[in-house]
Amino acid sequence: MVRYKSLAIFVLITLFITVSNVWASAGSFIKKASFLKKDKIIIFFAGPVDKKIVEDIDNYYVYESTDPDIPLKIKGASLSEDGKTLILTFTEELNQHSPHVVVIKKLVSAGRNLGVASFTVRKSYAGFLFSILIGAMLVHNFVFTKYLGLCVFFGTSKRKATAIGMGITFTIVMVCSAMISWFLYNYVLKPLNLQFFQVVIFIGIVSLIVQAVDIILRKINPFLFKAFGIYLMLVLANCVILAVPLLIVVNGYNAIEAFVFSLGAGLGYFLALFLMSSVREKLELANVPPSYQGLSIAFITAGLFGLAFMGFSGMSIF
Amino acid sequence: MEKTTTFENHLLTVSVSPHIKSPVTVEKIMWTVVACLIPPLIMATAIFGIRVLIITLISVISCVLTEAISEKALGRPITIKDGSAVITGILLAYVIPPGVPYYLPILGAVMAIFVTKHLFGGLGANIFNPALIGRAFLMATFPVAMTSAWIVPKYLKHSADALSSATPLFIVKHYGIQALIQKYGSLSYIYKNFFVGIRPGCIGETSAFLLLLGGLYLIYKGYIKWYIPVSMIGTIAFLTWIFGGEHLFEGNPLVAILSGGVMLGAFFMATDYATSPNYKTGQLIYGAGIGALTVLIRLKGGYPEGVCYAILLMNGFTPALDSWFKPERFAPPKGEKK
Amino acid sequence: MKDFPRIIIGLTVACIASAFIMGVAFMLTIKAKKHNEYVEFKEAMYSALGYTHENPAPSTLQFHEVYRYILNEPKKDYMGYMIPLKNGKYCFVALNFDGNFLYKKDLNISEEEAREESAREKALSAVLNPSVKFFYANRIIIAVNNGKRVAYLLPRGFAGFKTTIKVLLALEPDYTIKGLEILEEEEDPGLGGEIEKNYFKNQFKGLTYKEITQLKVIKEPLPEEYRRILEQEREFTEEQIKKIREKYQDSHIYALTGATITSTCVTNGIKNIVKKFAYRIKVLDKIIKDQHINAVI
Amino acid sequence: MAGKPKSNFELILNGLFNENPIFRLALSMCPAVGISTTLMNGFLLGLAVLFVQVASSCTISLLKNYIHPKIRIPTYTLVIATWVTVIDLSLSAFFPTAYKAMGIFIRLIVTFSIILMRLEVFAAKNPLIPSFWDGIGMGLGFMFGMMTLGFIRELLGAGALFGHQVLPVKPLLFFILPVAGFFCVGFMMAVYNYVEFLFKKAKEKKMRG
Amino acid sequence: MYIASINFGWNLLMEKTLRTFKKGGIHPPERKEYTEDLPIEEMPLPSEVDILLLQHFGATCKALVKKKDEVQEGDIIGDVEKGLGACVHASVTGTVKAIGESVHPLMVSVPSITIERDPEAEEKQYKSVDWHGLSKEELLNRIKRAGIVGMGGAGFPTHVKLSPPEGKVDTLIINGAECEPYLTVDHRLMVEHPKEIVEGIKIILTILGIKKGYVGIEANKPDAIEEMSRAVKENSKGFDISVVPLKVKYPQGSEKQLIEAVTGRKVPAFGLPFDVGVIVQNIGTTKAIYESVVFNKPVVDKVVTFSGKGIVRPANLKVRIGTRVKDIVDYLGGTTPELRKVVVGGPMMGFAVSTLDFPITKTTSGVLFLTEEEIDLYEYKPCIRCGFCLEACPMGLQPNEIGIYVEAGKLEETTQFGVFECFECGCCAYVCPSKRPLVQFIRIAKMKAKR
Repeated sequence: MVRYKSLAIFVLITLFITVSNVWASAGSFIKKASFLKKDKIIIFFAGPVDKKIVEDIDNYYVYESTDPDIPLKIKGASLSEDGKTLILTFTEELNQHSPHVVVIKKLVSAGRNLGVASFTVRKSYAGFLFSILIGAMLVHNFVFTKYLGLCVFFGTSKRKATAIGMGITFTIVMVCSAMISWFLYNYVLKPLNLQFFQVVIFIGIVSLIVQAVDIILRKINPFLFKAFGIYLMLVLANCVILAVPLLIVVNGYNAIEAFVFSLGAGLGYFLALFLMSSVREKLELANVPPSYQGLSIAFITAGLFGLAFMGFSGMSIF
Repeated sequence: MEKTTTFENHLLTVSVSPHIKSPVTVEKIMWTVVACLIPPLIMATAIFGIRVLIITLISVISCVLTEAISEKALGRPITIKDGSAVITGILLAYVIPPGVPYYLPILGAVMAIFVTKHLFGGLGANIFNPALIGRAFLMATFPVAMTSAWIVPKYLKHSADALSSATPLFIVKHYGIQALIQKYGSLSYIYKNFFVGIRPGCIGETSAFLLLLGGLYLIYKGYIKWYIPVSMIGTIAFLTWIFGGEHLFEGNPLVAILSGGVMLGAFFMATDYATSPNYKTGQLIYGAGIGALTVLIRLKGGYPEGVCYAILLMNGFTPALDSWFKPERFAPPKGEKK
Repeated sequence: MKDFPRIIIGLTVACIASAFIMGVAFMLTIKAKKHNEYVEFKEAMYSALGYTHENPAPSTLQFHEVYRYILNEPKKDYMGYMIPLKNGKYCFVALNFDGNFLYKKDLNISEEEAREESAREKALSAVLNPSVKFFYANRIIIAVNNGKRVAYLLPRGFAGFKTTIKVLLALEPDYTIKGLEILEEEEDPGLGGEIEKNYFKNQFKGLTYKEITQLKVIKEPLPEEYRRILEQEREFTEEQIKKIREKYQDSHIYALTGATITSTCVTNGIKNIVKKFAYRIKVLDKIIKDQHINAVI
Repeated sequence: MAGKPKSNFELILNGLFNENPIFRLALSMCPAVGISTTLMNGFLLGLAVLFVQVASSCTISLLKNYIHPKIRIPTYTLVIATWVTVIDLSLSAFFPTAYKAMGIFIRLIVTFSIILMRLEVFAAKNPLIPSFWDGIGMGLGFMFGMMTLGFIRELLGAGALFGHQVLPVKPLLFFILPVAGFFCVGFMMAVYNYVEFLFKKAKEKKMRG
Repeated sequence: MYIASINFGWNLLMEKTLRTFKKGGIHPPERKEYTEDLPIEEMPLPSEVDILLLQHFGATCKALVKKKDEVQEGDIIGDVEKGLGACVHASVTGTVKAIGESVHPLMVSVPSITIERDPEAEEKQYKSVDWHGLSKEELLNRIKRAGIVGMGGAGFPTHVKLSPPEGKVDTLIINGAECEPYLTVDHRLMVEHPKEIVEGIKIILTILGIKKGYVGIEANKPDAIEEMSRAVKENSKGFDISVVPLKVKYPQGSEKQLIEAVTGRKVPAFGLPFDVGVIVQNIGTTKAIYESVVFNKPVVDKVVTFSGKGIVRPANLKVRIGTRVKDIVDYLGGTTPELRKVVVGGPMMGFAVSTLDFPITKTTSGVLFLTEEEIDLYEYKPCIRCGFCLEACPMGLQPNEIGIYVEAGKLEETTQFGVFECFECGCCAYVCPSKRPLVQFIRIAKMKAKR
C-alpha cells in the first residue's frame, strides 16, 4: 500500500511541476509568471494591485538564481488597466536558460498589505520535457543526425513490415532498459563510485531484458512472439540501446527526463526505420546502376535523409 | 511491342489500345514549366543585376551537362531534350543567393543530377527533389556564402545600413517584425514590394506575383493540381497567424507567405511529380506537412527559412503517404480493404 | 536443469574475472587520467594567458582557485567563498548578498584535493551547520607570480546558438582582457564554429573594462590588415600591432559572416562575465582585507 | 568457412578485402559514418577495435572449452565489454584529446556486431594462433576501412592529413560533416562492387579463353 | 429529376449537374462529326460472306452445314453444343463455299463458314407479329433462336443475360452513352428508330417482369435524346421508362460506370450488374431484340460505323454479318494513302488489325481507319509519377504502380493494386504524358498474376 501511496505522491508532484511553472513562496496571490520576449517578465496577479507601489522599480529585486548577489537592472514596470498583469522590462537581455528569482518587496491589493512576494520564473518544465522528446526524436535523430544503430538499421529497413516490427520491439526494449539502467546507475553505481562498470552493466541489462522478454513472450503470447521474436536478438546488436543510457548519464537526466529521452530515441529510430523502409521498397523497383544496388544506394539514401534532417539543426522548441 | 504488316504499299501499325493519346507529353509539361519560370528570372535580373542571369545560365548548363554525362556513363538513353534537367538547373539557381561565387551551382548540379536523380534510376525515380538537395548540399558546404551573399535590390528606397541586404525572414527571426516594418517604412510598403519582388532574397524567390502567375497557369493547364500549393500556403499562413506573433493569434500571415521561398516552393518544388504523393488525399497532407515544418523551422529552428528543408523532409514521407492514401477503389470485392 | 549449477558457476567466475580485470585497469588509469585532464586544462590556461612554447610561463607562476557557493538556510539565502590560504589549506567565508561578512570557517582541505568537487563537499559539510544546503556556483582562478596577482582566469559557460559554449577568459588585474580560449562548442562547422579561430577570438584581446561594458557586435566585414594581425600576431612587431589595434579596436566586435547570432552570444556572454566578475572581486578583496584573511592570493 | 585452413597471411587479406568489415560485410557502420572525419580518428578507433578484437578472440579461443554453450552469447558480450572498458579507460587517461573527439563511440564498440560475429564463427572453433591472426585481419580490415574514409574526408573536407595542412585550400567543408559519411561509405561500397565486378569479368574471360 | 422533360436548353449549368459516375474519367476528342449526321445506309449485298463460328462470349459453335449445302438467309448454320453461346445464321442466301478458318478481328483466327451468295435469290421478307400475347418463355426462345448477343462489344449471349435469378432485378438500363470517340452507330439508331427501340425496351421489361427502365444517353447527342424522349412519351404506356441525359465523359458507356451514373449503385468487383438489381442492354441489342421478337428476324445484319481520316467516305453502314471489311472499303471508295492504323471497335478499347481481310461480326460496332495525325506514334518513357492516371482511372486503381511493378518483373505483386478489376478502358494510357502502354502492362500482369 505504501508503495502505491508514494507512487501517487510522486505522480502528483510531477503533475504539479508540469502544470505550474511558478514557485510562489508568498501565498498564491501570484498566479503565473513567465518570460516574455528577450528582456521582459510578465506577472499575473490574482487580483488588482496598487498601481503606484507596483510600478516603482525600486520595489523589485530580481536576480538569476546562480548570481543572487547581482540584481538585474529594471528599466520599467507597467501595470495593465485592470491592475492584474504586470510587465517588467529590463535594461539588458535576460538569460532565459537559467531560472530567475523575482522579489517584490511590497505588494498592496485593495488596501491590504500582502507583504513580500518572492518567486522563481523559469521556462516551463513540460516544455523542457517536450524539447527532450522532440530533440531525441527529430532534432538529434539517432540514425540521421547521430549516426548510431546503423547495422541493424540497414539490415531491417528493407521491408516495411520488418521495419515496423523492429521499431516497436526496439522502442519497448529501449524504454525498459534505459529506465532500469538509470535506476541502477543512480542508486548503485554512483553511490559506490563504480561508474567504470557502466558499459558492462548497461549491456548486461539489455541482454537480460531481451532474454526475459523472449521467455515471457514465448510463454504468454506465441503469436506476438512470432511477430516480434526475431527482432529481439537484433536489439542487442544496436548501438542506440547502449548509447541512450550512456547519454542519459552524461546529460544527468532525472527519471522522468530519462524516460522521455529514451522514448524519444525509440520513436525516432522507429520513424527513421519506417521512412527508410518505405523508400527502399520504392527503390527496389527503380533502375539503380548495378554497382550501387543494395546497401550502397541505401547509404546514399540515408545521406540524403541526413541532409534533409539538417533542417532541424539548431532547433529549440521551448 | 509494335508489329507491322504489309498493306498495299506501306505497313499498318498494330498496337494495344488505346489508339489515341492525349497531346500532353513530358516534354510539353517540362518546357511549359520552364516558360513559367522565365518571368521571375527577368525580374531578378532587373533588381539584382546581370549577375543572376549568369549564375542561372551556369546552373542550367552544368545541370544539362551532368545529365548528359551521367546518362552516357550509366548507359542510358540521353534525354536532355525533355527539359527536366533544365528545370532542375533553373530551380537550383533560384534557391541560392544572388551574390555567390560562380562555381557554386556547378557543384550543386553534380549533387542534384548525378547523386539525387541518376543514382536512383533517373527521371521519375528520384526520392528527393534534386534542386533542393543541391541547395542543402551547398548550404552544408559553403555555409557562409549561402547565408550571407545577399544583394541589396535596386529600386528599394530604404537606407543602406548594415541590414540592407539581410533577408526579411532573417530580420523577422532575429529582430522581430517591428524591425522589418521600421526598415521598410510601413506594412503596406512591405506588401507592395514583396508582392512585386523588390526585396533581398534568393535569385528566383522574390517575385511572389510572377511566381503566382506561373503557378496558376500550370494549374489552369492541369499540369499541377491545386491541392499541394493551397494546403501548403494555407498551413503556413494559418500557423504563422497563430504562433508567429508575440502572443497567440498575432502573427502576420501575409508577410510570412510573401517572404522566403514559399511561392517558389509551393508551386514549383513541392509539386514536383516524382517526389510528391500521387493522389489528392496524400497531396493535401503533404502540403500541410510542408507548411507545418516550414513554420516550425522558421520560428523555432536554426535557420530563418525552412521551405527547402520542409520540402525535403516531406519528400522522405512521400512513399509512406503514397502507400497510406491510395485512390478510393470503385467497389472492391467484399473482405478486401478499400 | 542439470547444467544449472555449471552455468551459474561459469557466469559467476566470468563476472568476477572481468570485474577484476576492469578494476585493475581502473586503478592503473585513474591517476593518469586526472593528471592528464589537469595538464590539459593548464595548457588552456597558459594559452589564454598568452604563453607559448617560445614564450614559456615563468616557473614561479602559480594558480589558485577560489570557489563560490550559494547557501540556503531556512528563510535565509547567502553566498560563500572558499579562499586558499598561505598554509596550503582553505577557509570558507560567508557573506550576504550585499557583500557584508557573515561568518568564517577553516577547512581541512588542500588545494590539490579541492579540485575534486566531492572532496570540497565533504570538507564543507564537516564544518557547516547541517541545516545549511550549499550549491557550487563557479570558480575564479587567480594566477600569482611572486606573490603578485598577474591575471584572473574565468572558466565559464553561456548559451550559444546551439548549445552551451564553454570558454576560459583571462583578465589582467585591471580587467583588461588578456586572452580568450574556447573550451567547448558545438556550433555549425564553418559558421558559428569559426569562433575558435584566432581572427575572432583575438578581437577581444586588449579590450579595457570600459570598452567591454559598451561592447557591441557590428555586421561589417573584418578589415584585411586587422585580420592578418589577429591571425598571426607573432609575425608583426609590437609597434605595428599597437598601431593597427588602435585603428580598429574599439568597443565593438566584427561579427562572423553568416554567424551573427553566435558572435552576439559570445560577445554578450563575455560582457556579462566580466561585469559580474569585476563586481564580485571587489567584494571579495574587501572581505579578505577586512577580516585579515591570510590568503595566498 | 572454406574447407582447408587458411594461412595467416590469407586470414589477414581476407579481413582487408574479401570480408572487409565495413565495405563488404557492412557491419559496424556507425563509427564509419560518424567519426571517420579525420585520419587520426580512423586510426585510433581502428586501433581500439583491433585491440578489442584480438584480445577477445584470444580470450574466447583459449576459454572455448570452458564456456557453456547455453550462455555463450552473454559470455562473449561480457568478454568484449571487459576489454572495451579497459581500452576506454586507457584511452581516456592517455589520449584525452582524441578520446574527446571520439565521444561515446569507444564504449559503443561493445555493440559492434563484427566482433561478436568473428567470435562466434571463428574464434569459438579455432585454436589460439589462427584466432589471433583472424582477429588481426579483421581489426586491420576495420582500421583500413576507417582510414580510407578518414583519408578521403580529411583531404577533401579540410585539405589536411593527420591534422597537417596538405592542400592550400579547404575544398569541400561538406566532407567533414558527419552526414558525408553516409555518402563516402555508399560510394566506397560501389567502388568495391565495381572492382568485384571487374574481377569476375576477368575471371570469366580467363575461363573462356 | 432531369428526366425526359428536358427541353434542350443545354447550358453550362446543366452540363455540370448532369448525372455521371463519380471517380475518374477523361475527355478524349469526340471526333464524331465525321459520321454523326450521316443516316444509316444499307450496303448492297456482298458476293461472299465469312460467318465466324465464334462471335460471342462462350464456346465456339459447331457448323451444322456441309460444304456445297444450300442455305437460306436466316438459316441457323452453327450452334453451340454445350456451354454458353449463341447460334449463328446465314446472313445471305447462297451456297456454302468452304468451312475453314478466317481472321477474327480480336483473335488470330477462328473457324468460319464461307457462303457464296446466290445473286438470283430474292430478298427475304420478314412479317411482323403482335408480341403482346407471347409468354416469357416464347420471347426468350425467339431471342435465343435469333442468336442475339450483346452488341456493345463483349458479346454476352442475350437470352442468358435476360434470365437472371428470380426477383433479383428491378431496373433495366439501356446503354445509349456511346462514349467512345468516332462511333455513331447507337446515336443513329436512336435518331432513326426510336420507336423500335422503345418497343424493344418494353419487350425486355416484360421478359424481366419489371416496370422500371432508363435510357442513358450522353449529352453530346441532343437529337437522340429528343427523339428518344418523344418516343418514350408516346409509347411507354404501362411502363416507367425514362431518358437520362448523361455528362459527356469517357467511359460513360462502361456497364459499371453507367449503372453508377444512372442509379448510384455500385457493382462490386467481380460481380455482375444483377448483384445490384440492374440489367444493362445496348441500343443495338435492344433493336435486335425488337426485330427478333416482332419480325422473327435473326441477327443477319448490323449497323457499323466506318470512320476516320484514312477512309475516303466515312459512313454508318448497315451490313450483313460476315461481310469482309475489304469489300466494304471498296464500296466506300477505298482508303487514303495516309492510313496508318485500322482499329476494330472504338479507338479507346478497340483492337488494331494488320489486315483488312476480316469479316464483320455481331459485336463489331465500328471500323476506324486512322491516319498518323489521329494516332500517336510516341516512344514511351519511364514513369514520371505525375499521377494523371490515378485521376483518370474510373476504377480507382493505380496504373502507374502496376506499370512500374511489371517493368521491374514483380508481376505477382500487382494484385495489391486490384489489377483484375481493370476493364481496360484505356483512360490511364490516354492521359499518360510519358505515353506508357499501361493497358498492355496491365494485360501482362493479368496473365501472370494469380487472382
